[in-house]
Amino acid sequence: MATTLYSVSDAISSLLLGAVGSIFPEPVHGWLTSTDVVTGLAVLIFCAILLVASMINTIMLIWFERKLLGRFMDRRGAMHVGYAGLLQNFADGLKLFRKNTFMPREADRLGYFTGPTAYMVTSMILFGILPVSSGWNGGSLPLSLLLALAVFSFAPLFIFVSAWSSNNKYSLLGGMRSAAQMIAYEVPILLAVVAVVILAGSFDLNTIVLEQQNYWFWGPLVVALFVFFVGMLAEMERIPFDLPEAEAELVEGWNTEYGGMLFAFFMLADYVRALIGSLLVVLLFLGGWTMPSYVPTALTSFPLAGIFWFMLKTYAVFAIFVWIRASLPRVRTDQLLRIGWMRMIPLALLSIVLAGLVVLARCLPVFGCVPTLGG
Amino acid sequence: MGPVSTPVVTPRPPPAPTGPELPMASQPAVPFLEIETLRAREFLPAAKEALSAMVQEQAQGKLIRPVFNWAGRNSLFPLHWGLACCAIEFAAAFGARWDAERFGVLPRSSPRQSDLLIVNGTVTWKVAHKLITLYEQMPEPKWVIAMGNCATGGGPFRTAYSVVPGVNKLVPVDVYIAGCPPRPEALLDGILTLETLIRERGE
Amino acid sequence: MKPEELKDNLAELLGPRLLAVEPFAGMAGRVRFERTAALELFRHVREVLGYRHLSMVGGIDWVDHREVFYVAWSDERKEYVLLSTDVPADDPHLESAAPVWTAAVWHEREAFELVGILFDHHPDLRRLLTPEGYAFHPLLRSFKLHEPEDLEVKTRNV
Amino acid sequence: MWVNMGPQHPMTHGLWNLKVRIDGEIIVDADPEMGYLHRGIEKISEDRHYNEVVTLMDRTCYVAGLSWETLYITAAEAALHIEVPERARWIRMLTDELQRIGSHVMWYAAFVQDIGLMTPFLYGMRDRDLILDLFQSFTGARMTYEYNRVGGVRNDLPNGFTDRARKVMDWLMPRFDEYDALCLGSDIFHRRCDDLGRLSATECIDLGITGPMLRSAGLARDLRKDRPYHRYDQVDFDVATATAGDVTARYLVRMEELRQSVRIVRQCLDWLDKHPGSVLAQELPRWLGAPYAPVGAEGYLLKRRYPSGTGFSAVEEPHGEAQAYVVNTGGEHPYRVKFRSPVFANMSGAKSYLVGYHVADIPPIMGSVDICVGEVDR
Repeated sequence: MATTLYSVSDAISSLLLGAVGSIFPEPVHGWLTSTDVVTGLAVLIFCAILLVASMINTIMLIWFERKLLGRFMDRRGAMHVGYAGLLQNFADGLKLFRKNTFMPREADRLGYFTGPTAYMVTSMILFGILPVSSGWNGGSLPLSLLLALAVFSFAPLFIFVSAWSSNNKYSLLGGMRSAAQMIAYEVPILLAVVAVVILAGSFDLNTIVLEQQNYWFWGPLVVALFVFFVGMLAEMERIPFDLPEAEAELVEGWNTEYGGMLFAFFMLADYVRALIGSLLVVLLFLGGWTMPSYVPTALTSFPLAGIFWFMLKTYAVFAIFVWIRASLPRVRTDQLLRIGWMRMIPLALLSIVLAGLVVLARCLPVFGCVPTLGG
Repeated sequence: MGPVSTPVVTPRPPPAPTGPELPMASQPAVPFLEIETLRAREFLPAAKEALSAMVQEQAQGKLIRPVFNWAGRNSLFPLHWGLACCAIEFAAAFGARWDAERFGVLPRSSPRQSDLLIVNGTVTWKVAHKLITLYEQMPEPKWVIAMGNCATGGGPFRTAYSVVPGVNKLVPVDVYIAGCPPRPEALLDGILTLETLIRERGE
Repeated sequence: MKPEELKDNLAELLGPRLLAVEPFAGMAGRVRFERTAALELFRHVREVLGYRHLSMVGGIDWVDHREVFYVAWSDERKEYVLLSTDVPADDPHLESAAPVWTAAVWHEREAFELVGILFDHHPDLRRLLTPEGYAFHPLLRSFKLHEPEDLEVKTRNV
Repeated sequence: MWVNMGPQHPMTHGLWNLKVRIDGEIIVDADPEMGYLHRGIEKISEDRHYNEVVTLMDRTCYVAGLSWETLYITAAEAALHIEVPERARWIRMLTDELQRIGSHVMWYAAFVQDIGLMTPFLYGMRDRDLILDLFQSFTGARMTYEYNRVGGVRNDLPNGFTDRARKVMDWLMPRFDEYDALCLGSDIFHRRCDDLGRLSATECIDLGITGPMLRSAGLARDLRKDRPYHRYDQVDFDVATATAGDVTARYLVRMEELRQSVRIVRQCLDWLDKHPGSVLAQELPRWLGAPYAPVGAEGYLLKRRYPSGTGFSAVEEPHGEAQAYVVNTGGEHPYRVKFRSPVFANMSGAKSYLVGYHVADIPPIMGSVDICVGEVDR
């Protein structure tokens, strides 16, 4: 029985409330230590822990990318702020925090300010949905995968709102491109996920990972992995598909008119989404926090081993994203859409067929097991 | 203003004279209860005093400000634009050999996201108002480096009819870098000088 | 092509409007002609003699008059030719070469703004390098540059 | 919708403004607006001694300073009727070719950035620094050299220079293959750049376009072959051409020129090893010949009369065909200096190779032109 983060925060809050409640007479004491109040506080504590952990992770991810990119480019990246530049991104964030907030003339106030904020918030919500290790999640949601993908696909709306309302032609073009691109790649991603769901028999990310204890899904579903990976590249707007921010033609794309904290929101949310994308790849195809059985138990049973392996895999996946970024040029909008609609969707459909075949093959007597469709 | 002008440090006012200190023995003995009430009574004013002192210190920029100062001077995002010859050396400074990103210097293409305007080349009257626009589009706090002789004072084109003799006629300049064009080391030195300047000014 | 051949070739076309054909280092020759013959000569040089590539159009201010010169290249002959004509300073009009050589458009815009040659029938005679509304032609001899010490005085109060 | 791209825009690589009218993402009209870097070099030259104009030449084209120095100086020598020693000619040819390598590598760095490749930009800058190190060893500067003088070059090559240069050339050749692997090896590169900014040879000639852009359209026109200056008739090299006339073809031509330049450089180094000698004409008047004479020293500012003359020179600069026209009326300053910038002509046809393509195609197309605003605006 692993200790869940949720149960940790539950224990903390019940301890706290019990201590506070003990000095009060009965009615107050009873109310303070009742399950509802404890759970409410536990959720808050849980969120705080999660927020801090995910933020630190995101900032580490930016550092990781900058250093890795530097190495690809024969240079060293950030070096002088903190050890090996570890504090560089904290400095960047704090600096952006203190820049003055402004709004371009004739920009739409509502959209200009709510766009980045909503983008940031919807990206951060995802951390609450994804499990990190066995039992380490906010609650058992039976449809957590669907929920995660639904929240993930909010982004084009807010990008488009903020691009439109910032009253700049480059922003507008970038926003339109971004919306078209994200919507186009939503479809193959969902179809690729369907293949995973068929194989796992569940929409619950916990169950999907548990199903992978024997074999990771990237083997039978390599086509789906490819589609999902490419789709994630497009969703994250990373380099072969970074047209919305295409530096060469659209100055900075949809965030051209944003500076200071709002720009920091965009920047941070981009990397939050990059982290989420890598997490999803690991969860769906690379076995989450599970390790193959031939790995010695000593390596998988130390405290927090699940989180350790999970994050290791995530960073490895992200390193592949960075590698792609360092070595590929950028495609054009029409080519991107053509790839999305005409290559990725047929491939995704093929992967569904393959998943069905795998499920059927599992019925064969040689494997000695029954299909687990529907749990 | 020279390249590295040390800011004028206003001397701290001498400590306010305090009254003659009472010797310990002459303090009146206070009953235990009185002390308790006194403390309880004086808690709020004391807290208020401490808080206001903190606020005052904050206003003088002694609490949070150093942190933000550290952040600001360590992550200077220059505007990514090239005027003339110096722009090539500006690009070389971000190349593999000099790698200005080591110091957290990362060029951004949009003036909204940058806080350092490096005027890397000759400024002509035709581009002057665009330069001012770019400078005004950058959010505060912002700094300007005049890179090279042309930006500093017109350089070899000083006498020409179309050249602004020094960008300080258009925007306030913090650091001047000599050279035609300055080597990338000189640019890095200028940026580090600016960092020192920001620390000394306590911006 | 020798300058003499060039002269013979052009003389029958232009007659007295061809002033001279001088030898010029590194070129087929320097053709001096009356400005009234401009378009005719350009057509002939491009279509008949095969100098299809216009390289350079420039103006020189000789105070009392202004000289306009064209440099063209022939791929068959592998050589340049220099065509040069004079326009009076008080009436600096010349027929534009743009209908003959498309490449002349920008070169003539530059010659217009720097030396003040007015090209007739030019498709787009705007200023190119100096700001819009700039009233001077800087490469005229009458246009003086700042002296460095003047500049010091002038700009100190800006 | 008219979109102004510039003067501050990542695409421009300098100060100019491309006004494009777009319909959706398709370009329907384009009008480059130049002059943001117009420094009046031609006017300032009229106030300077012949040798002092060389300083301006470095800044005219800041990625190919030495090519422009030799361009101007050959015209000035023709105008002043001065002969140049043989070794100086070979050194000029060597510097021209080294400069071509430096400029093309710089172009590569800027161009790949336009199509979104980040890493090769750093590789290009890294390799260009090696060339600049070579320049630095005999001129003392990285970009603004002031190396050419009327009548030759300022100083001879230092000891051991040729070996060092050979080492750099040996190092560079495999790097060019690496560049190709990073670009041509990528399917996305071909998707982006094939059939882009297409120009036929006839259109190029009509628009006055020269250099790699013209050669990529199939016309093997190179002043080094057609009208040999310096000592190009004594070295062995091929003119790089391609047929497609699109962005990929321009890329191929420039990459081939890099390899040919390395070939020429090696031949120059061999020749220079075998033929020591003077690099500056001896019979110069003091104000032209003494490179380090301080301003105001006797003879330096004397009003010397020189037989008047007009000089013309044309060189195959990295960007294309550059020409200089120097009028000497016998004074100490040139009466008029006029330059033909290849990029100026290449840019003037912007509309004809931009219309019909996408907004996203602007950076690769304009990148393939290899813009150096300094020499357009002068």
